[in-house]
Amino acid sequence: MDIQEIRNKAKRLLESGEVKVVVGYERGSTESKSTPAFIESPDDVDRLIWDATCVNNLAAYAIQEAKNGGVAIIARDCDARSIVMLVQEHQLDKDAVRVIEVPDETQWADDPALPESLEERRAFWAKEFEKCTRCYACRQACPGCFCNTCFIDRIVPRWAAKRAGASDAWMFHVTRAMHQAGRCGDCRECSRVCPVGIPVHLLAREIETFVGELFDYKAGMDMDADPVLGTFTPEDPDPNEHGG
Amino acid sequence: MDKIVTKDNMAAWLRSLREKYEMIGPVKRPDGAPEFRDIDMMPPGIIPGGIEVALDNAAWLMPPKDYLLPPTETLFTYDEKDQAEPLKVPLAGDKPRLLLGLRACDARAIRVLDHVYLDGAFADPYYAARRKGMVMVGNVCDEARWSCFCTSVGEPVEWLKDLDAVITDIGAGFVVTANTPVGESLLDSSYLSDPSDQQMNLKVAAWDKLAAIPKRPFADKLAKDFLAWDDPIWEKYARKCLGCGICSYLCPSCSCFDIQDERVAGQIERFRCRDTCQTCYFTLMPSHNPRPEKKMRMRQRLSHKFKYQPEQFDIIGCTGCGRCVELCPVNLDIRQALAEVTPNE
Amino acid sequence: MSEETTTIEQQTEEQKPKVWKPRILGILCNWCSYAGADLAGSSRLQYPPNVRIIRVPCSGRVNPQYIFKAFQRGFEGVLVLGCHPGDCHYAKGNYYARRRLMLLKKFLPSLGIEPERFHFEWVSASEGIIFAEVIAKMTKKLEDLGPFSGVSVVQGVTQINTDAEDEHR
Amino acid sequence: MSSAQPATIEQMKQNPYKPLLATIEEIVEETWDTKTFRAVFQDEEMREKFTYKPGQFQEVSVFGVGEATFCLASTPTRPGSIEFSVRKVGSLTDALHEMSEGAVVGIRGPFGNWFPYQEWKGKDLLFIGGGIGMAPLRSLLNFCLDNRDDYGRVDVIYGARSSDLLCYKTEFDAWRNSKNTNLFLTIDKEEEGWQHNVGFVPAYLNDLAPKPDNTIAITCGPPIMIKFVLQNLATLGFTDEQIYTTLEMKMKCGVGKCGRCNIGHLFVCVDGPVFSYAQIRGLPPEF
Repeated sequence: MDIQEIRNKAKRLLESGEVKVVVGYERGSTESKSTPAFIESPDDVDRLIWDATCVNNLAAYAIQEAKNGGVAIIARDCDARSIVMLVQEHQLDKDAVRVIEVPDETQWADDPALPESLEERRAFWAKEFEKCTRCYACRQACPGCFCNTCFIDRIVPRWAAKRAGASDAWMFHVTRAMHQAGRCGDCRECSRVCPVGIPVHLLAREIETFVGELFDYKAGMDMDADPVLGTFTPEDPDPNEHGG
Repeated sequence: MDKIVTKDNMAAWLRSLREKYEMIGPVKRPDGAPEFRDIDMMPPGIIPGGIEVALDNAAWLMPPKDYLLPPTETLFTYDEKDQAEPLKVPLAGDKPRLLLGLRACDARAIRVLDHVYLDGAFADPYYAARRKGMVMVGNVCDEARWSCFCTSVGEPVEWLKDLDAVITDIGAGFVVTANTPVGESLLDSSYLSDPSDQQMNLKVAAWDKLAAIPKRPFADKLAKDFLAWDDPIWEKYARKCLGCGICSYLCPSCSCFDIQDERVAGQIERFRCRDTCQTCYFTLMPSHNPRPEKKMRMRQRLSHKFKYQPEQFDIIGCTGCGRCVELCPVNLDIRQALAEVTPNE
Repeated sequence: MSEETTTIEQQTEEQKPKVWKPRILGILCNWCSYAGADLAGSSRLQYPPNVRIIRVPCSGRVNPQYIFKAFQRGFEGVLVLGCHPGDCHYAKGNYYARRRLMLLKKFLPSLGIEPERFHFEWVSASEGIIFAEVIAKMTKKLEDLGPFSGVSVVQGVTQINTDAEDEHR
Repeated sequence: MSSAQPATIEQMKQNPYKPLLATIEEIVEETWDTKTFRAVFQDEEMREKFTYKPGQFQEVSVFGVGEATFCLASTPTRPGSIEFSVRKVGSLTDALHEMSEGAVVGIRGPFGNWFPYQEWKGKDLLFIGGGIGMAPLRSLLNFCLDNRDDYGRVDVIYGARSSDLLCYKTEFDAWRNSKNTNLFLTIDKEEEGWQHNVGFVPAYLNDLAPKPDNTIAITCGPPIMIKFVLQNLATLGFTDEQIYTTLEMKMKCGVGKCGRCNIGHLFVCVDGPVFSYAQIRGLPPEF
């Protein structure tokens, strides 16, 4: 996509007063990095860039920025799904947010495959979570993690200790993934930001697959749809039909 | 004292040191990223290679602080049923540790940790037990990564002198320089010999190269009072901060911790674990929170390193290792923030 | 009633030291399943005593993290019982629960946990017999699966002691 | 503050994270949400050796729940036990409130600095306390009353929202009856049978208009009260050097390691909790 097109769109949105800020990418502190840019003046749109270094899901800033007025966000397909999801979850006013769509040209790395046997899978995750530093960057970068107080930060009850090690980290990651059910647009920010390389996004991806199979639902596709676990039909799959 | 060890003898020499020390060094993970770990834990076959590959200037992902301050550490256990002595404090291992592959910035970070944990009316006994008898062997970086800025916050060549011994790669072999009697004892080995003048010249050249890493534009500002409290840059940079703890958890000199109790399998354990000033929970009290906003927490982290620690210990807390620069998910580069901040007049 | 089941008295006197029994956490809706369990007890129906019961106001109150926590702390199985669809005391709590828990059950194998370790079903206040059967059936399944090695086993080293017994005294 | 350390407690020096075990001997219900605990060390030698100075604090453990910071509300002039007052505000204080006499707690301390009472000999003292904020003042007040001849006139202004929220009621008479000592009580709103002043502490301070000459003012209470007390003291002519307070920050280690309680380059656990207003003025506004 031509960068000039993005800049023009940003300029129009700012000039018309439709939005107060455009969240996009600008050159980072080195050629190989971009960094989020908050463009508030039409004169600054030339700072915006669009290239292979633009990898962040900027929807992570949507709630923060919408507080100060209208916000436009440069978004790939998966990022736009996050924004739709936030509207569905009543975290964002749909009139307060605009999306400047960009094509998804991200060079996704190959995902590690989950092992076949259950025992190996358990060991796979234990080994991954053993590395976890509990920095919570996965949560902080995730647009779906909008809770004011994360369950893991609660003191009463304490769901997991802050200690290092696979067990408490398992509790954190698995619960966080489940909380993302019907919210994950597969932007893979959680895995990208992880400083120790845990493929966190695989958890949410598994869940989204099952959400699709069970409820014929895909996260962040329809602003007017109810969140998948916030609704039901009497005809939903039932444990008795599936042998409990 | 300087000695030379050939590339062929290097592995044998290091292996001989393992008889006396528990050896920790940078090894490459299967995915290629280097990290600090206990070399004893590696399968025996790959020890020589494991050591060799990591003696270059890769920014080890995990800082060496893990071996002085484990990510989680038991302070004591409490057994309600034991009437006589319910409180038990775990004892540190008795085999001395040798940290291998420390860079100048790592050495500096340990100096900072020493101040925090050993200075003042109360020394930290858990840290002190690990630190005591610990042998530190480092190496001279062959080049700066894009994220490094050690020369901007001090003199890395001087920092190397905190180490017991320093290894300099001179191509055909390694010059090993002992700075302390312990370091000299390491060099007392048949695998090492006296270096030639030419070899010594190569070593000096490598050290000079380290000292000549260009300084960043903010370096001149690092006088004591250069971080203005109400500077708008705090807001500007905090805006893109995600509020995760990567910068502090992977910082070699960040050492703040939390203390928690946990009851597992009927036993009570009090442990401490890493914590970060970048979350609102760090200072949250029932009555109020002194640092409720991201910008305050970012100001705290930089001020702690560049203002408060210089006032407390006469040492800049940042070592310029660049981990926070390299690993920040939003490329919040503290070097830019430091360059932009207005000095207090 | 299967052959394996015993009364509590028999178990404590004869079998407990010898036979491994899976530990089950049962999360029961107050209005139907808990009453069903009560009925099973007062009717002196025999079912294995290895289930620890938590009473909740509605199966809709069951957050999936309760189930994860139970597995993290070493329970071999988790059971959620609620009112039959249409019979919820709060009209539709069990419908919400059904979505969540169906999803959870499908997700467990992705984590390497056998789906049989989690069971949920509808049990009304009058279904004391069904309650006893559910427990017996699940116990049998878990016995076949064998002990649960936990969620943090890396290279054969268990990182945390299982303390399901202790936590839920 | 004063330069001399309190008598060294070897055990704390060896391992400041290892609590000393103590038994709760007495629990006084001060208000509906505040209790004062009197604890006695299990180690008999420690009962004698444990000394501290007014203003210092300790970390109290409920094993299995955690630890919290409380100022020592008792005075070292009455050795053998220590006292601390606890308002129910969270999980740890809840656990303490559920304890009964005979329960075991852990004590780490004494930590922090103390009121420079040595330098105040011969001066008049003005205590201004609000609610549970009276706890650190009580330690110093009882200390001074036990060394009554060292100090001049002692005035105590103590207020709370209502009469049932005043702590240490059983000691009021002892304070009033001490030589050259006055107790001025105040509550926010009129109550039946209340014999004393009605009004906020800062306003009452203005009404009483104490003279600043040769006087030290020590204040502790809710932040909003302290704010106006400081303003009014300034109006009355008190200099920043004549005013002292104690600051509260979240703490974990208590010995300057965990990095949590800093205000600028000072750690409240090591450089505080006692600060003169002159010192506070030089600190970043982050507490």
